[in-house]
Amino acid sequence: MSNHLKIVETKMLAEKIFLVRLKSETIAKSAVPGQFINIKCCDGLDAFLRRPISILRTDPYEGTFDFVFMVKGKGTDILSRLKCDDFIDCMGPLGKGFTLPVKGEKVWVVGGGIGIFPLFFLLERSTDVQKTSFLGFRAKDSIVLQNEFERVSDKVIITTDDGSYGIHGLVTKPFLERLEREKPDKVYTCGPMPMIKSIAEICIERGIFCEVSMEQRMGCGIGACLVCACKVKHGDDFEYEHVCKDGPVFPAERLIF
Amino acid sequence: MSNHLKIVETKMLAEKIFLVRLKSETIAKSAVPGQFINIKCCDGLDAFLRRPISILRTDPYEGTFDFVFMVKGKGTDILSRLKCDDFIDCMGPLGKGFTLPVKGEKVWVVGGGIGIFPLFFLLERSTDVQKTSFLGFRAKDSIVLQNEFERVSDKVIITTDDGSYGIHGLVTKPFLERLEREKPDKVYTCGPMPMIKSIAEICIERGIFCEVSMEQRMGCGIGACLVCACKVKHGDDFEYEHVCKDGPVFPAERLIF
Amino acid sequence: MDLSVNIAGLRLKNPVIAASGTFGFGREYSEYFDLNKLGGISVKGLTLEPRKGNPPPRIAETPAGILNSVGLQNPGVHAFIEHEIPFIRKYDTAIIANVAANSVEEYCTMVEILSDADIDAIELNVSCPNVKQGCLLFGSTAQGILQVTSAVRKVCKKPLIVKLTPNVTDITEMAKAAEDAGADCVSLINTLLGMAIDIDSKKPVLANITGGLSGPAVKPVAVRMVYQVANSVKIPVIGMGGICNADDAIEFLLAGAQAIMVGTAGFVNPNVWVEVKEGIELYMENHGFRSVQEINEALIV
Amino acid sequence: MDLSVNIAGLRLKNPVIAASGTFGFGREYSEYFDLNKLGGISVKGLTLEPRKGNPPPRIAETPAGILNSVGLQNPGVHAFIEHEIPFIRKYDTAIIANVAANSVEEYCTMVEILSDADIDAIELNVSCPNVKQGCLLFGSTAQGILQVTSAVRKVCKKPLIVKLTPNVTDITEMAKAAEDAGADCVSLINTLLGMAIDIDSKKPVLANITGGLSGPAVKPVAVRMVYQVANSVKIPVIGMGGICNADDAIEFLLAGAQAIMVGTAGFVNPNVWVEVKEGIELYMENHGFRSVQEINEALIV
Ligand SMILES: Cc1cc2nc3c(=O)[nH]c(=O)nc-3n(C[C@H](O)[C@H](O)[C@H](O)COP(=O)(O)OP(=O)(O)OC[C@H]3O[C@@H](n4cnc5c(N)ncnc54)[C@H](O)[C@@H]3O)c2cc1C
Ligand SMILES: Cc1cc2nc3c(=O)[nH]c(=O)nc-3n(C[C@H](O)[C@H](O)[C@H](O)COP(=O)(O)OP(=O)(O)OC[C@H]3O[C@@H](n4cnc5c(N)ncnc54)[C@H](O)[C@@H]3O)c2cc1C
Ligand SMILES: Cc1cc2nc3c(=O)[nH]c(=O)nc-3n(C[C@H](O)[C@H](O)[C@H](O)COP(=O)(O)O)c2cc1C
Ligand SMILES: Cc1cc2nc3c(=O)[nH]c(=O)nc-3n(C[C@H](O)[C@H](O)[C@H](O)COP(=O)(O)O)c2cc1C
Ligand code: FES
Ligand code: FES
Repeated sequence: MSNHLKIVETKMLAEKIFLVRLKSETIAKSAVPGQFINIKCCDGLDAFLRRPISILRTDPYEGTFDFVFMVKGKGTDILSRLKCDDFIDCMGPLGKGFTLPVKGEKVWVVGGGIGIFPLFFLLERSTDVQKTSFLGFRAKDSIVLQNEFERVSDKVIITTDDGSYGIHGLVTKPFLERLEREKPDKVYTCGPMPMIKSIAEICIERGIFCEVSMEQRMGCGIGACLVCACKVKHGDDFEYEHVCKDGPVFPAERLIF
Repeated sequence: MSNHLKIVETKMLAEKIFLVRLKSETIAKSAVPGQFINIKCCDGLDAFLRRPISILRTDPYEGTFDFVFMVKGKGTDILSRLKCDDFIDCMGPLGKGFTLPVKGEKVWVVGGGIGIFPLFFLLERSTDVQKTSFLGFRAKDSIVLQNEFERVSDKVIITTDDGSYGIHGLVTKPFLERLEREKPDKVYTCGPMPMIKSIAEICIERGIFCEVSMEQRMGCGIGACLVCACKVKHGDDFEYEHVCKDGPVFPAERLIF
Repeated sequence: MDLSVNIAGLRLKNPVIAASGTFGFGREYSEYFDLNKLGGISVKGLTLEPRKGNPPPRIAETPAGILNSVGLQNPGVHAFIEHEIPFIRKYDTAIIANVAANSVEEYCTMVEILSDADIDAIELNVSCPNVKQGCLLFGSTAQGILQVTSAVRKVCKKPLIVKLTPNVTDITEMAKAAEDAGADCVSLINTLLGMAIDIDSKKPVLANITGGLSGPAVKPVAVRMVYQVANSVKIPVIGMGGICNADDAIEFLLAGAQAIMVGTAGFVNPNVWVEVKEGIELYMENHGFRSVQEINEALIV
Repeated sequence: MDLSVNIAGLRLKNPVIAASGTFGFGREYSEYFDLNKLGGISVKGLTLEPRKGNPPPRIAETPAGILNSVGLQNPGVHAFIEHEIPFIRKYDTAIIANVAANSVEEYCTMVEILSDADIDAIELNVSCPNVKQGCLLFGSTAQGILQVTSAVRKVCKKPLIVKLTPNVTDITEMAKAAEDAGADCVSLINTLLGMAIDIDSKKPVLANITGGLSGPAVKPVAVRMVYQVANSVKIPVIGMGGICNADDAIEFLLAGAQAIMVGTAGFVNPNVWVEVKEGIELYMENHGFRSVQEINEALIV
């Protein structure tokens, strides 16, 4: 549904990265990890289309949910100026979420940049499993939610592109290294295309369950306009499914990158 | 010049009618009655063009000036939401003002609706003259600045379309009646087309000096785009002059309605 | 006050139709509002065989508009008949089948098939800018429109709407060709061909390079074309292009459109179709119009 | 880093030109910024005799754009030469005379007169949508463009730019016709024909009923046409349509335009021309471009 939701908290987490908490009993109760909301950043024409943003976590008791976004262009810039008690026009929760792990499984999440947010929700909702987070950031000053990830993971491994914190290099590096030693039951990944592509390929090669949360430019956000195409296998052929409705989460082995 | 000016006061004068006071030493010092400013009501696309608004008065000592506007469409609606300490992007002062009366003259101003505002500035700047204001409003609850007009006029005659205050009917009625008894030296008028047309015609017929402040949709506001055409006499022929640069004030006898 | 319109045999309970390609087959938006409130639904452009469509990105945002390059992804006319019609038929709203093809024969085959299906009208899409061959080629010349429409007319047992592209020098010629060939109605405008470039990556935003522009940005062009066409043909006109609210819709009705379609605006406001319908009603009430036709005749020029 | 461009004999110190009809003869904006900063000025469209133009209202605001129907109000070519050239010449910027006429002979007469005047280039306006005859008629067919341009070419002693209308089915045909007829350059786009209706008064907003659409709304159409034309002719292309900032301008340069014109945006931001120029400089610096031509070749498709 489309609704004007009240902002109950906003917080700058790092330069250009903001957390927003919205009041919504419905979303707080019904959203599952991997789902997103579609936001009208302003009335009027300046950011005409809605912007899809993942749900970071919900608080069913308070009837609130959070999302975190990075200022990229016009829409997110406008969003970043909103304040407590302002309203945001949201549609959601939308899309299909992750397959939750089952008790006792070994879960690895691999996230890069803004891709870490849906993974947080997944970790928070995955109980009685052993959880490792591989998180890649640009640099030390762009690291966000480290404490939160540590709270919901058994281990958090951080990499930075420039080596200013944690392991220097891409997040695939420690992921591969660890794979030498142990094998997770489920891998979940979200982030930049090259990253998710190599994680997916590694997992497929080794027969590890892997789900990928995809990004694509959207129109309607609900499956009606068919713009948010995602190339997937279809027998010997391929077809385009749609990130907003069939995804954003897809099994790695279905994707054609 | 185009400048971002700070709002130092806003006031709702009546339903949908707002006064705004802006800080600007330049405009406060240089503006003359009849001139206008051209306002960008918001960043971005929602009210794309600037909106022309007359200067109501200036305070050269405080370095401020006022304007009053009625909410008509998108642009003025956005303006009406601005608050103290917000900034407004203004170009001005623009256009040619009224010919000020000289000492001892009998001055009549005839204004209707939003047309009264430039006349107020004229009255305030016209000293040592005898001043009568004929002001037409829609209804009692749309009357604004009555006290102010009384302060700067020797006599104020108010009409309302629906008779809810003052004289019932058009402002031309008391104007004509009074013309039976006395003859002003200078008449200035601004307001709805039928009103200014009949005032102009009456004055021309009787050989009374009359200046009219015209309205027209504008583009650039400075004379470059030629969209704000105003039909004026040109020998036996006519030509289009431009409200933003050649006006908004025109001698009545030059106008072709 | 009567909101219904009768467009060459197609009776709509109100003049508000969902535009083809923006509304799928109605399923998604049925969760957002009651489809019974729609005058009609023009379904996603159909082809004879299923089509995959173009690679993504398929959408770009532009000032007050969007570019799309979906490229007619659809399950094909047979799947439509089998799986989609039964769903839409549960609602009391007209079903308009939007048809695209690569050849005159293919258009005819499809129209023959659809003529026997449970739909209310056929909209010939001779104006899709996002597929490499066919389609737009027919719509870009009066000759092409004449040819396709005449052939289709012979086999078409439903009210026949021809959807025109705005990417032409003289839209009235296209409308006249459709009329001459026996179309019952023309609908316009399809999208304007456009392009957007990402200056950081130095690539076109759309994988397909160009795409179709829709949304508020195109409204003045659409209103002008509807006005011109309504004044040059006798068959009814369905107007669209950038309608975001009832005021926009009324502009089209005043320009001469007997009905209107709304597409892009629904992406932003899933309730837009209902709001447009209710706003038209209010306008009619306030201005004393008793029928949509009275609005069509009210423009003062 | 070199911002200068050489367009078929016309050297511009930078690629930013004020678009015809939006900048008068430069006098007004000279009070807002230093005209020396402009690559050039395309002056208000000139006719042989003075023209009064159309009745007001001549402008309507539309979503992210405007419609205008000025109708070529101008003092005539002689008054331009006598009164306006001397003023502009005080600045170090190219003077482009924008020329409109009703017949081939009139175009030739004007170009002959202007060839002897102190200007830097001639822009043939065969695309004004706001005058009843001539002008747009020539620009709407390849034949018309060929005819006017060939005739003018014979008498033209200045770099000759042909300004194209977007209201055509295939803009590349028009550009090719101009090239074949000897034009040194094409500029595009002029305005898209549009219309707006005031639903309260039930009248068109413009007294002229229709007008030309410009401003950000048209940018995707303009970028697409520039891209198509740059890929189909060898002569240089000047791009315009909706440029509001340097990013927009760079889209056109990437699409293949050697220079760009900015019009409507100046109404809102009188400093836009300077900002566009400085923004292009910054982009070149950040992306390591040493010349505008390098940007022209940088699009990845
Ligand atoms: C399912 C999904 C979940 C997402 N979750 C998050 C999140 O939790 N936090 C976060 O910061 N970002 C997230 N994104 C990316 C976010 O949608 C874009 O960064 C945002 O739309 C950019 O908008 P803008 O106005 O700032 O940028 P602009 O460049 O001005 O946007 C222009 C257009 O491009 C689209 N667009 C631009 N970048 C992207 C992108 N990467 N993905 C999809 N559309 C894009 C916009 O939606 C808009 O339509 C998610 C994207 C998807 C598809
Ligand atoms: C010289 C001059 C002085 C003015 N002084 C005042 C004043 O002191 N107070 C006041 O309330 N109004 C004044 N107006 C009228 C004011 O400009 C319009 O009411 C305002 O532009 C409407 O903008 P909008 O966005 O609310 O309406 P919209 O209808 O959304 O505007 C759409 C477009 O039409 C133009 N437009 C609409 N109505 C008018 C109009 N009557 N005149 C000119 N352009 C119009 C707008 O500028 C805009 O470009 C003046 C107009 C002019 C020309
Ligand atoms: C994503 C998208 C897909 C479209 N697909 C089709 C289509 O399949 N068939 C068709 O005739 N028109 C199609 N159109 C055009 C619309 O039906 C409509 O003509 C156009 O978008 C203008 O209306 P609007 O501005 O209200 O969207 C599509 C438009 C969009 C935005
Ligand atoms: C008010 C106005 C007047 C114009 N007059 C002319 C003209 O006389 N000759 C011409 O070739 N183009 C004229 N144009 C078109 C512009 O030069 C330009 O092609 C068009 O506006 C697109 O650019 P823009 O979006 O930057 O304004 C005019 C445009 C406007 C807005
Ligand atoms: S955004 Fe419309 S189908 Fe996905
Ligand atoms: S508004 Fe441009 S000339 Fe008056």
